[in-house]
This record gives sequence, C-alpha cells and structure tokens, in this order.
Amino acid sequence: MNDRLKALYQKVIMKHSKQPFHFEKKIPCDHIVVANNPVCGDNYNFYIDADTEKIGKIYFHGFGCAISKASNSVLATLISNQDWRDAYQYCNAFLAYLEHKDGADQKPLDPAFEAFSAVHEFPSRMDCATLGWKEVKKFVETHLKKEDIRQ
Amino acid sequence: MNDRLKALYQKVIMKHSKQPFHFEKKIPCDHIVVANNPVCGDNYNFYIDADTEKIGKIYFHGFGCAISKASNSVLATLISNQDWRDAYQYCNAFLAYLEHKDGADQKPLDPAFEAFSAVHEFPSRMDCATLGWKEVKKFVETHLKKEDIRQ
Amino acid sequence: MIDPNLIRSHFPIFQHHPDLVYFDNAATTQRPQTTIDAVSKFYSQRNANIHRGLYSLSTDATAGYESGREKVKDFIGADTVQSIAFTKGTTESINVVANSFLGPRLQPGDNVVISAMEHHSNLIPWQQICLQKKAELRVIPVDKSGELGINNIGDFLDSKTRMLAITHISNTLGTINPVERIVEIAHKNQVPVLIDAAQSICLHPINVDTLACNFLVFSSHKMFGPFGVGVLYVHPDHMEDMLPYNYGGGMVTHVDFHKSSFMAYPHNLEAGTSAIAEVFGLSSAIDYLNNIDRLEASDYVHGLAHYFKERLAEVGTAVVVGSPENCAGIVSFLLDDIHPHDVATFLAEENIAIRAGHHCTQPLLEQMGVKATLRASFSIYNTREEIDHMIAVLKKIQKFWA
Amino acid sequence: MIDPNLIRSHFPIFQHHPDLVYFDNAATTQRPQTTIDAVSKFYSQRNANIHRGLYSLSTDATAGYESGREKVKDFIGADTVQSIAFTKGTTESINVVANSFLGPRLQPGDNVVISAMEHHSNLIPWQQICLQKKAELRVIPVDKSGELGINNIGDFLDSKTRMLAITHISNTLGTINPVERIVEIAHKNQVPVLIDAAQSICLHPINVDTLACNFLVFSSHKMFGPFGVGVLYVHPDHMEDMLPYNYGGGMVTHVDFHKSSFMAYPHNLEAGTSAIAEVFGLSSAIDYLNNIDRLEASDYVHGLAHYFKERLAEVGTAVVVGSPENCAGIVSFLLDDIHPHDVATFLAEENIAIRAGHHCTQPLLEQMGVKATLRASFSIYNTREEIDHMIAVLKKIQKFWA
Ligand SMILES: Cc1ncc(COP(=O)(O)O)c(C=O)c1O
Ligand SMILES: Cc1ncc(COP(=O)(O)O)c(C=O)c1O
Repeated sequence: MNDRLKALYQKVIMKHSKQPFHFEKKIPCDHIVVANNPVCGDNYNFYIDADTEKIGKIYFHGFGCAISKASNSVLATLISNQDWRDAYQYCNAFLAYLEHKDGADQKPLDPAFEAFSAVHEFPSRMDCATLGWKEVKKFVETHLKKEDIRQ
Repeated sequence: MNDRLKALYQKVIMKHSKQPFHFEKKIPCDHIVVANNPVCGDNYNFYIDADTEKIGKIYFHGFGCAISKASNSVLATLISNQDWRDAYQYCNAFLAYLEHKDGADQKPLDPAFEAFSAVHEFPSRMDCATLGWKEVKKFVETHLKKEDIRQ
Repeated sequence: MIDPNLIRSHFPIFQHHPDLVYFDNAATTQRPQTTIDAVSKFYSQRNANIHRGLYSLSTDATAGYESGREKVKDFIGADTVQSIAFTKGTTESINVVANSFLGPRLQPGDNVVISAMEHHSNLIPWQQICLQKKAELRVIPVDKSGELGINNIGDFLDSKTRMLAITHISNTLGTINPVERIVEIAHKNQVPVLIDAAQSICLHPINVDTLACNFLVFSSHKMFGPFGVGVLYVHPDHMEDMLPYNYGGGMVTHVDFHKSSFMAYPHNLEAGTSAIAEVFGLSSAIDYLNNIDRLEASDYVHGLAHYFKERLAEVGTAVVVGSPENCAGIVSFLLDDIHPHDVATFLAEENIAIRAGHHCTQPLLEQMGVKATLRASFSIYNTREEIDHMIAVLKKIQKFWA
Repeated sequence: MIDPNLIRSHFPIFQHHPDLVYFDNAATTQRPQTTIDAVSKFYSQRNANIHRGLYSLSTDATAGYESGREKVKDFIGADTVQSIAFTKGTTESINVVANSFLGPRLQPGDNVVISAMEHHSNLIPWQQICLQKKAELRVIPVDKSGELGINNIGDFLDSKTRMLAITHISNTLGTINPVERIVEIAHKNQVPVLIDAAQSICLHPINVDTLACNFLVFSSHKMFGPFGVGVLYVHPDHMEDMLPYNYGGGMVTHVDFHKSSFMAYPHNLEAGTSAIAEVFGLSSAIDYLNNIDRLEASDYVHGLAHYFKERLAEVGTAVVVGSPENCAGIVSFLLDDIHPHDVATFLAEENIAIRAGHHCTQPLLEQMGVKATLRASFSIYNTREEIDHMIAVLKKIQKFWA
C-alpha cells in the first residue's frame, strides 16, 4: 500500500465504511433525499426528519464504495440535529474543503472533514465523497429559499 | 499544357465536345435512357429509336464536361443503327478498353475508342467517359434478356 | 500581420507537396502539425476510454475530453460548458436539432424558414421533418448578387414559424449573412434561430452570448481540427428540451429491459464511445486559432478573394457567380462555357486544388441559373502569388479551348 | 505463436508507460504505432475531403477511403463492398438498423428479441423503437453461469418477430454466444439477425457469408483502430430497405427545396463529411490484424482469462461472476464485499487498469444479483506475469481490508 492509498483509506474512513452511522432504511420519515450517480452506480437514500426550525435525525442506506459510505456516514453524524442554516454552512464547508476552494483545505470547519483530505488527490473519487453532501445541500437550500420567500 | 493533358484533351475529343454528333432533344422517340451522375452533376438523356431487330438512330442531349460529351457523341456515332448484339459488344468493348480489362486496352474494337486512351490516367474522370456507355449498355442488356426469355 | 509563409510552415502537407496550391478550404482545411501531434500523442501516451474508468489513464482522458468542451465553450463565448455537445459534425448537429428539438414541437400547418443559399446539410433535415409533420418549408430567396433581402426576412416569419435555420457564410458564394440582425428579427417574432457556422467558425470570431442564437453548429475539420467530430451548441433555454438522438452506453441514468431514463443534455446526445482523440485534436486546433488574430486572419483571406476577383477580370469572359457586398474567402466562377470539371482537371495538373460542381447547394445554383461552378476557397496559408499562378493557368486553359 | 513482448513493442503506450498493466481492452484497445502513423500520415501527406474533388489529393483520399471499405469487406468476408457503411461506431450502427430498417416495418403487436446480456447500446435502441411502435421487447434470459439457454431460443421467436439482436461476446461476462446456431434458428423462423460484434471483431475471425447474419456491427476503437468510426454491414438482401438516417451532403441524387432523392445504401447512410482519416487508420488496423494469426491470438487471450480465474481461486473469497463454458478474454469478479471502485482504485495505484461498475449492462447485473463488478479484459499484449502481479495486489488489498 503506498502512502497515497494509506492517506485515502485512513482508519477513520475504513471504520465509517464498515460500521456506518445511522445506516438504516428509516421509514416513515419526513423527507427522502436521493443521491444517485449513474456513471458509477452509487445509489443512496437519506431519510431525514425535520421541522421548520431544524433538521432532526438523518439516516441513510444504499450501495456504494467505502469512500461514499464513509462520507455519508460522516454527513449523518454531523448534520443530524442541526439548525437549517448551520446544516447549509456545514455542507458548503465540506464541499469547499474537498475541492480546495479558496484555501478552504487549510482549516476544516470540523475535524471530521480531515479524514477526506486525500480525496482531492484522486479526482476520479471526488464524486464518491461529495455526492451525498451535494444532494443534501440542495435539499437544505430548497428549504431555505422557501423560508426566505415566506419571510 | 503538359503531355498528360494533351493526351486527355485530344483534338478528337475537343471536336466531339464542341460539335457533338446528334446532340438534340429528339422527341418523340421509342426510348429515353437517362445517364445521371449525382456526384458531379453530369446529366444526359439518350433518345433512342429501336425495333426488335436493331437499334435505330441515337440522339442525346444534356449537361456535362467535355469528356462526357465527347464520349456520348462517339457513342451516338457508333451505336446508331447497330444490331442489338453488336451494340452490346460495342458497349462492352468500350468499357473494357477504358478500364484496361484483360489487356483490352491493347486493341480497340473500333479506332474511335483511341481518343479516350488517356482517360485511364485520370481516375476522377473515368466516370465522365463511361457513364453514358454504362447506361446504354444496361438498356441493351435488358432488351437482350427479354429476347432470351421470349425464345 | 498574417505571415502566410510562417503559417505554411506549420502545416506539414506543404512540406510534403511544396508545389501544392490548396484552394479547397471550404471543403476541408489542412491541419497544422500541432493538431496532428495532439491526436497521435493522445494515442501514444494517454489512450483510454473515458467517463467510467478509475485508473489514471482514463481519468486523465476524461479530464482532457471535458476540458475540450470547456475550450469550445470559451471559443464561442458560451455561458456554460453544459451547452456544448460533441457530434460527428455539422450535418449530424443539424439533424439532431431537427429531430430532437424541432420534431416534437412541429405541428401540421407550422413552418420552418431557411434561406436559398443553404448547404444540403442545412436544408434536407428541415425539408424531411416538414414533409413528415406536414409543415411548410419556407425559403428566403437570394438576389442576383447572392444576398438575402435582409429587409424582407420578417415577411417570412409568422406565429407558426418554429425555426429559422441559416448559414453564417455561404459555402458556394462566400456571402456573409448579417446574422446578428437576423437573430434580432427572428427573436422579435419569437422564432428560435440555428446558425450554421461551418464556414465561419475557423476565422470569424463568434460570440453566442452577444449573438444570442439558439443553436450553433460546426465541424472540426473545417477549422484545422480532425475529421469525425463537430459541435452542437444549445442555448441554456433549450437544454432541457433536447431529447436523445442515438441510444446506448454513456447517456443513461437507469436502464431496465422495458424502460430507461436518460442523462441531461449534453450527455444524452453523446451515446456510445465518443470521438475522444478527435476532441483532443479539436482542442489543439482551437489553441492554434487562439494564437492568431482571427480578425486579421479573416481580413487577409477576404483580401485574397478580392484580389482573385480583380485579377479574374483580366481573363476574358470569366465570370464570378454572385457578388455579395460582404464576402468571405470563397469565390464561385465560370470560365467561358468550359465545363467546371474540365477546368478543374487542367488546374489539378498544375497542382492547383479547387472544387468544381454544385458544392452541395443544388437549389442555390438553380436559382443562380447555373448547373455547376468552379469554387476557390482561401485560407491563411494561401498567397497572392498562388492566385497569380492560377490566373496564368486559367489564361492558358482559355487559349487551349479557344 | 503469440509473442506478447514483441506485440507490446508495437504499441507505443507501453514505451511511454513501461509499468502499465492494461486490462481494460473491452472498453477500448490500445493502438499500434502503425495505426497512429496511418492517421498522422494521412493528415500530413494526403489530407483532402473525398468524393467530389478532381485534384489528385482528393481522388487519392477518395480511393483510400473506398479501399478501406474494400478492406473491411474482405476482413468480414462480405460478398460485396456495397454492404459496408461507415458509421460513428457500434452504437450508431445499431440505432441506424433500429430506425432505418426495423422502424418502418414494426407494427403494433410485433416483437423484437434480444438477450439479457446485451450492452445498453444493443438494448435501448430496440426498447425505444418498441415503445414507440407499441411492439414487444422479448428478452432471452441468462442462466447462473452467464449463458443463454440456446435450446430455448426458438421459443422466443414467432411469426410476429421482426428482429433478433444479439451480442457475439458479452462485454461483461465474456460469454461467447453460438451465433451460427442462433442465426440458423432465427432464419428457420424467418427472423433477421443483427450480431453485435463489438467485442469479437478484434480477435475472432468472422465470416458474414458463412455466418449468414443479416446485420453485423462493430467499432474501430475496439480493434486497434481509431475512435470515431465504426461499421455497419448489411446483407445484400436488405440493402434496398435501408432508409437514410442523417440527411445532408454526399447522400443525395437530386435536391430541390421541397423534395430530395437519395443515393442507394451505403451512401445514403453517410451524410456529411465522413471520418476520413479514421477510415485510413481502421484500414491500417485491419492490416495489423491480418498479419497475426487471429485464431492463435484469441486462444492466447482466452488462455489468459482461464489462467486469471485459476489464480483468483487462491485469493480467498474472490468470486468470478458467471462461468460460461465458452469464454473470451473477459472476466468479471468481486473481491469479498469490497466495493469494486475501491478495489479498482487500489489496483490503479499499482498501474493496473481495470474497469469497475456496471459496464453498460445494468439489467444483466441485476439478473446476476450484483450491482457492480470488477472487469479484467485481456488482449494480445498482456502476459501471465501481469496477471501474477494483479493477483499479488488483490491479496494485499484483501489483507488491508480484513
Ligand atoms: C458488446 C458491446 N456492444 C456495443 C458497444 C458499444 O460500442 P461503442 O461505444 O463503440 O459504440 C460495446 C462497447 O462499449 C460493447 O462491448
Ligand atoms: C455551410 C455548410 N454547412 C454544412 C456543411 C456540412 O459539414 P459536414 O460535412 O462537416 O457535416 C458544410 C460543409 O460541407 C458547409 O459548408
């Protein structure tokens, strides 16, 4: 195993992928967010409870590689029980961290992001790590827009 | 003018192309044979009188280059008033002569063929010289087949 | 300043055929060494299929292919890279728009408007979809000079017009159509516009953002790029309307035996393995074009056409077909009543490569009252000396024929 | 005897990446120097558009392009060169047959038969035309070993069957279908057969005359030739039935504004400028293939697959997906429950290029009860040493994952 691989498949990732957090088809729930990558076949559902104030528990289930599973597991850990705006900020920060946007790779918003710092070196795996975050971000965004309109 | 061109655009060809034989829309007639090359736009009609015994006069009219016009003019000269089988033999011989088939370029059936001996060196012009002959040959062939069946 | 001799040195065909006078650029351009190398370098060093590979050759090929899309986007000033689909060429691009966009929205009694100077590729696809849907194909005529009556274009459009498809530059007469004005008039009538940029893409800077056309189509092989690839630009407004054209690998989200769902444009139009190496070559051709001043280049080439027409006046009864005021580097002409094929054969013997025929514009020639023309089309590696040479040969032909 | 090291020396990618283990040949093969040179030589020395030019570059390009057709004809043992149309690739060829041949003769209540192991490109075109025409798509299932029950094929055919479309070799499982038997059965039922030869054309000698199939389709890029070109073979019986697909230049006899007439097959299917340089490259690839003993070559490659499966047995819980008796050089497998993408990433780090995913056969994988596989596909430049290396890496991955 070379160092690049060791950096990608860190202990944290292996652990999350083998024992993902909240990995369960949690039905009924308030919302189901689908994260589907037709090119590689990754296919996850997020089962999300939420009220107007904040997001509740997030469960997820589906099929995909270790990176995607770990990334979604971290998502479920971090976003569950967040206030909507915080959730949005977390999603943004995670994506910016991975994409090295504006030096965002320097200081992760949450130390849990660091497990994914090596993904950037594997462009073909970026989608694996970001797919779930992107879809959940879209979901949060839609909610926030509705809020804005309502206000 | 190089020698190749002089060989292609011989006096005989220039004469036939400028004063083509039987160049006239001769209607009514017994048969009209169309010779049309969509790639280059050559477009001729042959106006043919014929009975069961033999072909009568052949006239032609249309649009095309000097080579095609000369070739059709020679056709009208040689095939007019031929017996069907002789006409067929002439068409075959002309095409074989131009295509250098089985050494057919050595001894032309008719000295008039010789004016076209250089066309073989200009592959892009072969169609110009052979189009009319091919279509008239098909026409003669169809007649002969009907004859064969009748007999 | 365009230095044709410097440019000539970039195109290996002229090393191989030092005497070649290549005046058939409207049919296909020659390729600079850089384009040729980009293709062979791809095969020698980077070759892999794209989109689904996890190894570095494949991710690298994918990135290169997608950066080709980006390069095309920048080259034509598109807003988003999603607007760009790779096709086989102009012809396929137009067929796609006729079938994947127009077809489903064309009702009996509707109409489609083209001009009389369209290449068969920008005529027959519309003609056939109109026949199929019982719609009307309307044709804006050309006048004797080879121009469209721009002031009358509005008269051809009405509330039933579903598309206006028009060439930027006539491949036969060289006419440069005022596409900005045309798009404006069409949009006033709520009519979407497809611009056939096959002849203009190489040397005429085009910005789809300011031009505001709805569709733009062109071929790589007419802009110093490889054969086998072309572009379809679709304005963001219509991207969601584009149905798949071919079905197959690489354009689906989910497939089962009895139904499939498809990716969004442009991917839904790129079924099967793409012309990957060709996209690398096209990228390189765009780099080449970005390194020259294309306004100067088109001026230079228009100047050659102008010079050729001037000199042609010396050749007795030679006549130019069409005399558009705004004219690109393309000239159709006739030499006395000598058939164009005969003239072209004589010219070919002197290493002058020009076209003779209908140039895939049969109805246009019919309108102009001719059956075939000689066509000289110039590019940046051509020179006035080459034109002088051609004029001399034309005079010789005329003498021989007299 | 196949000497993989000699063959390797013909493929410049291996000079450039000496450590590359390229096991993704089912996606696209690598190109020998001769193919690459044929393309760049065309552009450097012979470049011109074809069919309508009277100067020597163009007549020479035309002759070369048409001799490519002749070469393809001989390569597949077709009766006449008129049978061969050049397309963009397998995917386009199949879409053409579905639309230009089948479409007009498919009535509501008719059916089309395919197998469960078809690539999306040989599935969706039939599925969509069936949906459009209210016809039925019937699917011959695969058994657990990845084979079709050949004895049952007759049961799927009846008097309403208008086409049987089937792959020669499964791109996912490597299954070699007994196409001769299948054609026989179909013809007994008066059903025309399309053979998807995308995976077999490279190393499996095919003779359409003895095979007697009605259509054969394949891509140049999977047989050491360039991207951007493929072949459609149509049996002489059906040539007159083939309608145009794209409309444009080069496929018409006469055009006026309101109606056109078209050339006969194959020219009516080659609208627009063809992939000319690519046909030169394909010709050269066929020369390359004609210089090796393809029976030996396929034996060699099948031997590699067999050896790989044997050695894979050592790797604990690795499982091969499908176990067809007659198997080409393609092996799908899984490593424990590690996701194929993770395995492929590990392999890529050791310069081993293999695919992971559904290989454009989603419904097949569903039938086999898996979502994605690893796929190793071999060619004549691969060696047992490379396989040994992969096995060693797979063992390392397994250990790391444990
Ligand atoms: C069996 C089979 N059919 C069809 C195709 C499609 O070929 P292409 O992508 O070259 O059109 C492929 C290759 O991906 C294949 O393996
Ligand atoms: C104006 C115009 N439109 C369309 C085409 C067709 O382009 P292609 O043959 O590359 O598809 C051409 C070139 O022949 C052209 O000049």
